[in-house]
Amino acid sequence: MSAIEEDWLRLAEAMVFASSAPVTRRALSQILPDEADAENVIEALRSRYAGRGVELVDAGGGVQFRTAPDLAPRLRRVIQLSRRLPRVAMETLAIIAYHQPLSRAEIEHIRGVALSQQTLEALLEAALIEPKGRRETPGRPTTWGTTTAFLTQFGLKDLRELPPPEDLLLEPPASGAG
Amino acid sequence: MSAIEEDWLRLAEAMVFASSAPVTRRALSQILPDEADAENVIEALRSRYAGRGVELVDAGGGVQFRTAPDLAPRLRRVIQLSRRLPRVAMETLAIIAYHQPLSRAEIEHIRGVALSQQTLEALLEAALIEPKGRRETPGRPTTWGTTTAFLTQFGLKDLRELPPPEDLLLEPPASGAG
Amino acid sequence: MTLAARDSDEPAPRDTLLLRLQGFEGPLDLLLDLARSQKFDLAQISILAIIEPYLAVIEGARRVRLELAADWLVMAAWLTWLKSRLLLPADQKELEDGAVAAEALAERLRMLALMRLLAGWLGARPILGQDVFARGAPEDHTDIDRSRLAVDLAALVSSYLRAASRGARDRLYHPKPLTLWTVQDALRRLGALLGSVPDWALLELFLPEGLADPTQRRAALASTFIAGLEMARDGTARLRQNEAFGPIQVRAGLGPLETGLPEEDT
Repeated sequence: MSAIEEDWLRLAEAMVFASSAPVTRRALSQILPDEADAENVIEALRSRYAGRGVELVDAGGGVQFRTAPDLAPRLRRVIQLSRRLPRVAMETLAIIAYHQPLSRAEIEHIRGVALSQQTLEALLEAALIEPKGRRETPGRPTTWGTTTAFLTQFGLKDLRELPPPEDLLLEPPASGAG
Repeated sequence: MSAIEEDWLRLAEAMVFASSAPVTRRALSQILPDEADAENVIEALRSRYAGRGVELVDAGGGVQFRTAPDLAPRLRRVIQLSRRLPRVAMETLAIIAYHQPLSRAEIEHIRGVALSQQTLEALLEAALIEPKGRRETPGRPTTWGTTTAFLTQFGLKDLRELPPPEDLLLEPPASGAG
Repeated sequence: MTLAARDSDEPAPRDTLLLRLQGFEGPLDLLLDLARSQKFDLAQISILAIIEPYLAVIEGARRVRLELAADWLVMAAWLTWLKSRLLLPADQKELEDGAVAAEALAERLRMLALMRLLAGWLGARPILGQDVFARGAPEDHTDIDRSRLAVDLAALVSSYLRAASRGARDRLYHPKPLTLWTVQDALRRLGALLGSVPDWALLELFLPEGLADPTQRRAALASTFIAGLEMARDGTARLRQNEAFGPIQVRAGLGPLETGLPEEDT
């Protein structure tokens, strides 16, 4: 591993800063000189920003600068917020994230109620879900899955970062959380 | 003037980063504690970013982060998107290439359908065809032929490199004999 | 964190009962809430223990409003059936059926609970645009150059083929002209060759060379015969045929001046 040059750090910093979407390691490698290792540059940049008002985080298959979570209460007063998803939409999203690809009927079976057009539209409009082809069963239902925007929005590197069901059950059910 | 606290710097950094427009001193004052002087915080932030990949610059009555000017050219990516000629344009071009010089009416006769002005203009704009004088027949129609750019584009030395119609297994066109 | 917000243990007055019901998203939602309010371990939901309170809620709601949504009533009827299977089975098979059905329902409730937990887990993350913010004024360093054309010779040639074949289809029908040996052609050839032949020769020898097609051959023979007759009439050739359907022979005549009768003309 060669030493990280300041020039590489500046270049990576500028590139990630400029982008509104996560920047992949591959994209970073393309503008860095051949001898620079993108992973090392990212880590150096990450530690430089640690504890600052803006941090480097992994999300949606790349890295992105984001404001530090602890500043949220004060920033919410001055920064335009995106619309919060209603509880129903969050549940539907969780079901899709876990069981993808799955059909509308399967979502409805898990939730025990019909999926409203409104919920489907809200998730589609926020680009959190997308059609993932049709199932070759009678009726050829469309199946749904989550998008990269879903990962980005919830600060997930990839779908494997979703907690396994066993881990969720370990939390004390319904006690202190409410 | 009180000392600049790290917390103020973090907040200012996050706000300027997340804002879609330049942040004015007044707007900054509103989220900073009363004892903080916005101007001093801005200057402290500016010096922190001095020489880095991203700089704090004055813009539109406030401050904004911008990519360091020396890095911009290195970040510039040129994406070449190859445009496809529409089918109609391609057919028209092929007919002109094989039968030049010929008039619009003759192109229409060979293609069997009317030729839109749009198609002709698209070929002219791409510099693939050019007028080749007028035919001394009633109406004195303009005739069209291909350009040198056409040869370059298709990697031809000259027009004789086009495969003759016989090689394309085309029956010699009955009316084309004249 | 999601469900616990709804406390269900307070005794519900009748007029708020319906309101409470409307706060649930379907029977499964209510059942899960009942299961959790009884502090069951999620892994071991007792269906039997939640049937009674469910039926009580539905019964209470019906007293307020008769027109209760069908799915609530269907679930109530189904749970009543399930309860009878579990408590008073007619035989072993009914008991097993009931146990299987109860386990299936418990499994659905577990899955729903899990998904609630996951939704809560997702919601508790720092959400972009809610809790954390990306660059508000991103800069785009991308230039898009659309000047290049994606063309190649193959595309050009195939376009020509397409256009030409369509054009040909739309054009008027022109029958292909037959290239047959005309009488004029035969006169020219016979006149040129006959002088160099000293004696009688078969007429067929004067046909043009390389006639593979039988139609063309027969047409040429006919033309040459007519040419022979023509030349015999003005005396530049003489014809003879020794028998009917026999070979026709030809030789040079005495000249155009001698316009008498041809010697042989069958």
